[in-house]
Amino acid sequence: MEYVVEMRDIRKEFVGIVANDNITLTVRPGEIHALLGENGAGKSTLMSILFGLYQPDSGKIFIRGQEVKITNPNVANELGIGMVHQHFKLVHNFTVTENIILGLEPQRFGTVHTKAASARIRDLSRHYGLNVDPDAKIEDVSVGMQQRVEILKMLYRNAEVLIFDEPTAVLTPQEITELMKIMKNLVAEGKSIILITHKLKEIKAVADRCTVIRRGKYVGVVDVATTSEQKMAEMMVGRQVSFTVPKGEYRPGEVLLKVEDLTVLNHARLAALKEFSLSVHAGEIVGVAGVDGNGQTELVEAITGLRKAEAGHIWLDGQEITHLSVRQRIDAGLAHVPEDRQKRGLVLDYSLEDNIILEIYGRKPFAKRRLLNRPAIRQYAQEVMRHFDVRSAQGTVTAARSLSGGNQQKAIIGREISLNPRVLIAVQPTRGLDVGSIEYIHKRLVAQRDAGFAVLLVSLELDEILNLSDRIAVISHGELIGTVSAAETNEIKIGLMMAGVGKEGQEA
Amino acid sequence: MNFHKQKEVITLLATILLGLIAGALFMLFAGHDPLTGYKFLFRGGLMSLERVGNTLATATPLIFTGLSVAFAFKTGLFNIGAAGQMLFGGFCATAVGLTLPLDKPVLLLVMALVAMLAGALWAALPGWFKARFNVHEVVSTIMFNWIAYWLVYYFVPLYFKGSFETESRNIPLEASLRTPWLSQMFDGSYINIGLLLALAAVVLCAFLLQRTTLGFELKAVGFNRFAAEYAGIHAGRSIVVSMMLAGALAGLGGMTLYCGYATNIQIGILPSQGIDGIAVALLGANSPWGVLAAALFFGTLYSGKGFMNAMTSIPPEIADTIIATIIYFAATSVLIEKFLDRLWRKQQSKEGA
Amino acid sequence: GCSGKQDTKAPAAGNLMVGMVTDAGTIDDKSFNQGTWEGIVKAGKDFGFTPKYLRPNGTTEADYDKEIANLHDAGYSLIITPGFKFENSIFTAQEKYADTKFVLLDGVPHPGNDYSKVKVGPNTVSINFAEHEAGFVAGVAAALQIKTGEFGFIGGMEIPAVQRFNWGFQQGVAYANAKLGTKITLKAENVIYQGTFNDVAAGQQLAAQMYDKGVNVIFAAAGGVGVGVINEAVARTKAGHPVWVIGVDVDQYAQGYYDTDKTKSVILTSAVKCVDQASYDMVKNLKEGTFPGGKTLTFNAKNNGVGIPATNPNLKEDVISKVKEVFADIQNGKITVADKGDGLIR
Amino acid sequence: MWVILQQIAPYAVAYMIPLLVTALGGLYSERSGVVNIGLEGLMVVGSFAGALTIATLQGSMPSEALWLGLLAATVAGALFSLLHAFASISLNANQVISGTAINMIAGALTVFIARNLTGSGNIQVASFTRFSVPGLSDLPVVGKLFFTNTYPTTWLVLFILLISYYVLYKTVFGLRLRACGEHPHAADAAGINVYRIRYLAVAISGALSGLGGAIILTTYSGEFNGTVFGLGFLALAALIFGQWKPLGILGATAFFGFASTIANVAQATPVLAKIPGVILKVFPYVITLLVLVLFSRSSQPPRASGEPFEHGKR
Ligand SMILES: Nc1ncnc2c1ncn2[C@@H]1O[C@H](COP(=O)(O)OP(=O)(O)OP(=O)(O)O)[C@@H](O)[C@H]1O
Ligand SMILES: Nc1ncnc2c1ncn2[C@@H]1O[C@H](COP(=O)(O)OP(=O)(O)OP(=O)(O)O)[C@@H](O)[C@H]1O
Ligand SMILES: [Mg+2]
Ligand SMILES: [Mg+2]
Repeated sequence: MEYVVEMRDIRKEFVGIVANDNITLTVRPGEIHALLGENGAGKSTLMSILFGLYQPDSGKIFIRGQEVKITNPNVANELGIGMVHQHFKLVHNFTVTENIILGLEPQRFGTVHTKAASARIRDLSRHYGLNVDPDAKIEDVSVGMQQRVEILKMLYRNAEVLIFDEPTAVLTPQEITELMKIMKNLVAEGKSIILITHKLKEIKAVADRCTVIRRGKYVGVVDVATTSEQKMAEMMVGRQVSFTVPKGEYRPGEVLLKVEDLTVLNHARLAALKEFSLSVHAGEIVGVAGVDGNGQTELVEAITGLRKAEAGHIWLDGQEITHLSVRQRIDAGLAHVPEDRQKRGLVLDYSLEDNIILEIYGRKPFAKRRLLNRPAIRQYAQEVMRHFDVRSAQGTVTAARSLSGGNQQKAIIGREISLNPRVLIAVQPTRGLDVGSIEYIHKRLVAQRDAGFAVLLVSLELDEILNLSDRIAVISHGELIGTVSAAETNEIKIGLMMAGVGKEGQEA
Repeated sequence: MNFHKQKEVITLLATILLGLIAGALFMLFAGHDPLTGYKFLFRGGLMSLERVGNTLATATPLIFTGLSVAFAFKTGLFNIGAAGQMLFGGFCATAVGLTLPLDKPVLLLVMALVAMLAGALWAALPGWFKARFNVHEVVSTIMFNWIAYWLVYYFVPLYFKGSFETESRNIPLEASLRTPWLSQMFDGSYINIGLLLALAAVVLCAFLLQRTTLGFELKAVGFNRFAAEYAGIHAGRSIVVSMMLAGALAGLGGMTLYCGYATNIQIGILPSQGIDGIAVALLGANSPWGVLAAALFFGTLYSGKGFMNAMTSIPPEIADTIIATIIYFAATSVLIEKFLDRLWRKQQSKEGA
Repeated sequence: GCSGKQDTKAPAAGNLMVGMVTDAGTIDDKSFNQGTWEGIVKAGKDFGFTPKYLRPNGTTEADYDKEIANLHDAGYSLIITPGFKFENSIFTAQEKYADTKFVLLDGVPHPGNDYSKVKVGPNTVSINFAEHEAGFVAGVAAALQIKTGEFGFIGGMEIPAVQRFNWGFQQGVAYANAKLGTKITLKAENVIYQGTFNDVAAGQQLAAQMYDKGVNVIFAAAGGVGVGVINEAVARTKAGHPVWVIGVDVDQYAQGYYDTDKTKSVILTSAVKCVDQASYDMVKNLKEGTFPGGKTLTFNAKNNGVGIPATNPNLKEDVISKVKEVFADIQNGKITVADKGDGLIR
Repeated sequence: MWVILQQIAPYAVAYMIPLLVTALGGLYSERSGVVNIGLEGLMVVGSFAGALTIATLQGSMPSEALWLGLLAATVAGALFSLLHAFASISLNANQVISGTAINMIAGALTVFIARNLTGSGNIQVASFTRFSVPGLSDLPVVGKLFFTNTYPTTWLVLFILLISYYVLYKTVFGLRLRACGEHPHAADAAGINVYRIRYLAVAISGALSGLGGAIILTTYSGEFNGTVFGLGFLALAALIFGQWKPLGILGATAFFGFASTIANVAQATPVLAKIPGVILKVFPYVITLLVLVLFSRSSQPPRASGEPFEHGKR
């Protein structure tokens, strides 16, 4: 048996878009096979087909040489295929055991018999070094632990082929190293792994072969050991890529944003941000690096006024804004590109023009005596769209919902920068975007800095932070671990700090 | 008209048509002739000037409650408490009408203000509970319905007792929305200037939602509370404001019911127009003009069903059944839309070919 | 009971169009609406027409007006309306539809709240009932049957007809205690208006309270609330703790069966007002050309328009004959029953 | 006060039981992720089906008629709820709108049919006989409170409560159902047919609501007349008041039962008669609001409740 998984000429069309256009993927037994492609290239779709969540429009799938029809996840399970999804599929108020056995519950007299199951889970956990407590509730355990629960779910189902969809996006560099070790353990036990990731370094580190797809089309499969990162990136994007953005000289000016001893509570009313201090100067980009869920959201929400500051102060351009409303802060010169563009950034059911004036509809000339002035709104929206290259089907009256992700994000960035803010806070500004859009948005952020304004960049992508920032503040468990100059640090150092190790090397 | 607007209107008409067809089937099953039934149903609502006036009068409170529900819906709230708001608003208006010795125009103005305020108060509290404490408005407005019910139940006999324990005194002519000129225009119908208020409310609501910054804010909160908060719109305040406006509309509807359609307020009755308002809003696709059309349609059915019952042996509940079926079809209009989409695509590909 | 001369069958001829508009509540409320309707139905059988009833959408004047107009426009020539709530509607309708005859039960046509402007049009008959006399007789009958015990009263809403039942009942019990040697107590806390005509659960709960406190007989003049009272009495009697109910409006004996053969009932007697008789008579009069338009009629003991059913297995022979005497005394004026609550509990 | 409590307990329980079983129905539905605001209408359907069955059968088989009536109500409720299931599960319609439509259709259609069958909208039927549980009713304190004058349906519903607790928390079906209400995509990925579970849950909610309606009919009301007096909505409130938990619902409905009974009998109870009636009447509603205000912040409705689910969507 040469291949354990063979997907031949898989095609999958959604309304208006071909997500997979005759893609072929072959996985050998005992290998780690990487799947590489831009956002939206069709990786998740392909894996969902392999896992039985979608049915291909055409194409064939062979598992261990047998042609199969994977009509639903149960069939996939029976074939020994398991998947860790990009977004974990765990029920928050169930225990680890309950989550793992969901769908094939051991029964005794009609009741769920968890005892035997949790014993088995404990064994599996020990065998693969996963260190999972079967009786813990999901909502009480860390993200890394949740991922290991997902892995256990597959192992519990005796999966032979394990699919990981962007498993590292939510992990610290240390947790990533840990995960890679686990993966190696797994292939050593004879399992096969399909790994989706955007990070070429990770592919280099663990994968044996790599299949590259672009815009739904198969580009090729390469032997990882003999292919350079640059080469893989070019295959993925289809042209030369520059990993760096040209920046002007670093000439920091006065302090425009100052955060002092800020303490903020999260939903559970625990301190998610503890006595955090930071300042951002005119003409600089300060990056906030940290693992997801370490207080970044609370920091940004406190600065923008979406969340109450429990203690501490915030100044904007010399004016204390700690207790101002969101709107007052916007009027004082604060702009915010939110983390979740569909949840926070846009009213999807509003037209593009209404979204573009979402914060300033009350200002002249857009409103006079509380009546909206449509012509003025439309004209302004057209300008913003032209400036920021926002493309839509019906101009300014297009519903925001029908825009592509990149255009949605460009509209938001355009809206925010058009506010002429003194301070721009950008959170994950390029998440889910293709390389072209990323380049464009990075250029815009740098332009904002070069024009002498302050930019606070919060991102989970270390590369992005390292590329754009002048200084980097590292946050862990709601505390500032340290601030370093971007020029004088590297990924490893930052990664250590993200794990909570101070820049001087001691535990913080 | 673009395809989407067209689709909306066609869906609405198809929904009504399907409801009427379902009604016809029910009649057939029960052994009646649907054509005769419908003939008398519509004649009952429309065959004379007086009946048209009565239909309009029946529709008047429905326009208000429909607007109330639709308005709240636009801002993401489900106002199931229009009944309580209209009862409380109508009660307070009646109380003023029975108490203050003022000239008709002034008195009516004061009553209308009081009705709106009372209705607004009755909706503001659930709104505040929702905004501040995350209490689901469906439950809280139901509770407020019953509280209004019992307050009116005890206060009417206590302070405004009429000939009997069960109802208030009749309101004086000065406090009535009925006017001789309008009644005469419609041959002695009990149509009243509440209708004019309702029409004004439709226009105002449409204007408010489409043209004003307030409407912009309220709709933004309704569509996406998180984005609205992000943009500096005070979502909690918007929820309260929107509930208050919805309550004010219902309260005014209460005044048109108790001081226009009726002549006094009776205890022990939660006005059915509250729940009917939900149906009106749904059928009217939550747009003010849609609400107007739906309320007039329902008014016709309600006011015509008695005549149908008098002329045939078809039970009048068929009208309610038709309305209910229409609402179900409105809820499942996705099917109709999908069907229209398919038709449209077919046509396009034909044109393309 | 209602012992009018119903046996005179007129020849079926002409198409009489008789319609009724119901008051709040349904056509088979086992009391007012139903009684009226049964009279009309019986007349329909006797005189060969199909009657029609309409149920208004609500209980406002406008809702009543609408249904009256519907019957009129559909060609009905006699429209019967039960309940004081129709007073204003009939006041306007009798002028507006001069070609139509109206019968208003339990009320007099007048505008607004103004009882000084009562006007019974030439095409209208207004019929009132001496409910207090019915209540009186029922009270006496129950007292005589029980002899020693405790009574209670549960009314629906506090409207005049219900009040008169209550007042008459209290006078009847007092009369029996004073003149006929019974020992019946009627405590103030056991004279209650529940406040609705439809809250079955509340009726049952209130009755249970009273029975628990030692009340043996409850007079329920309360529509659906009374249904709850009867349900409770049936439940208790079935469980071996017999208690009694006095029915209202019509003979409610059949409502109170507690055995499977449907012969035994918790209904001790009923305070009857002959609405069926009234509606039947009016149709008959119209048919015979003797419609007493413009008149206000009173159905009372004297004309056998109120009373208790002639028979009820729960009443002993001697009780029945004694009640007959009392009834005769009311008829001949030896006993007068006040239709006011002065000096009584509530 | 104790005496009063003892006296009213059987009636408070009688009032509470239909609420309890209906709220339990709502629990299944909401725990599977479908908001069911149509409980009121489903109760009406149950009341109607029960009344029709009992009225037809009580002549020929008087002892079985009542139970068959309950059975018919359960089946009818389940069938009727499929309308809601179809709209909200298969078509992803707005669940609140669909539920409202259910309420309206039930109210209108049942009376329409009843009118066609009986000439009026009413159907009257016999009621269950009350009994005191032998032995238990002699127990001190609780004997008088809970084991005297009980309807057989009370024990049936308490049994359903026990079963529901067991089903929801101990069985495979319950685990899957709760997963569908919290994270349907997790259930989907685990190979569970979310649509089927939700359909079943809604059907159960219909069955139990129908049963609730029929219990009103066969205990204290004795007639079908097209309404259940708003108890369906109250059951919905009890579900939220009870924090989507079987025991919470038991507490909430017991509270409603006792509060409303006290308000009803206050007039006939000298101690209570001093309190203005209006205060007693609004008491349950005001308390419910207070409780909701106090606990809604921290309350945890099923996360996916009210959200349409589409297979495969992420
Ligand atoms: N259910 C769906 N309906 C319509 N379009 C879809 C659906 N799922 C995915 N798509 C579209 O198909 C394309 C491929 O999506 P897919 O999620 O497979 O990309 P991906 O390579 O996994 O991207 P990412 O790196 O962001 O995870 C995208 O354009 C996406 O918008
Ligand atoms: N839910 C949706 N409804 C309507 N159209 C959609 C939807 N999702 C995606 N589309 C359309 O599908 C196309 C592809 O969407 P997608 O988000 O994958 O874009 P993309 O290829 O990632 O582009 P971009 O570079 O702008 O992000 C777009 O033209 C978009 O308008
Ligand atoms: Mg993906
Ligand atoms: Mg994209």
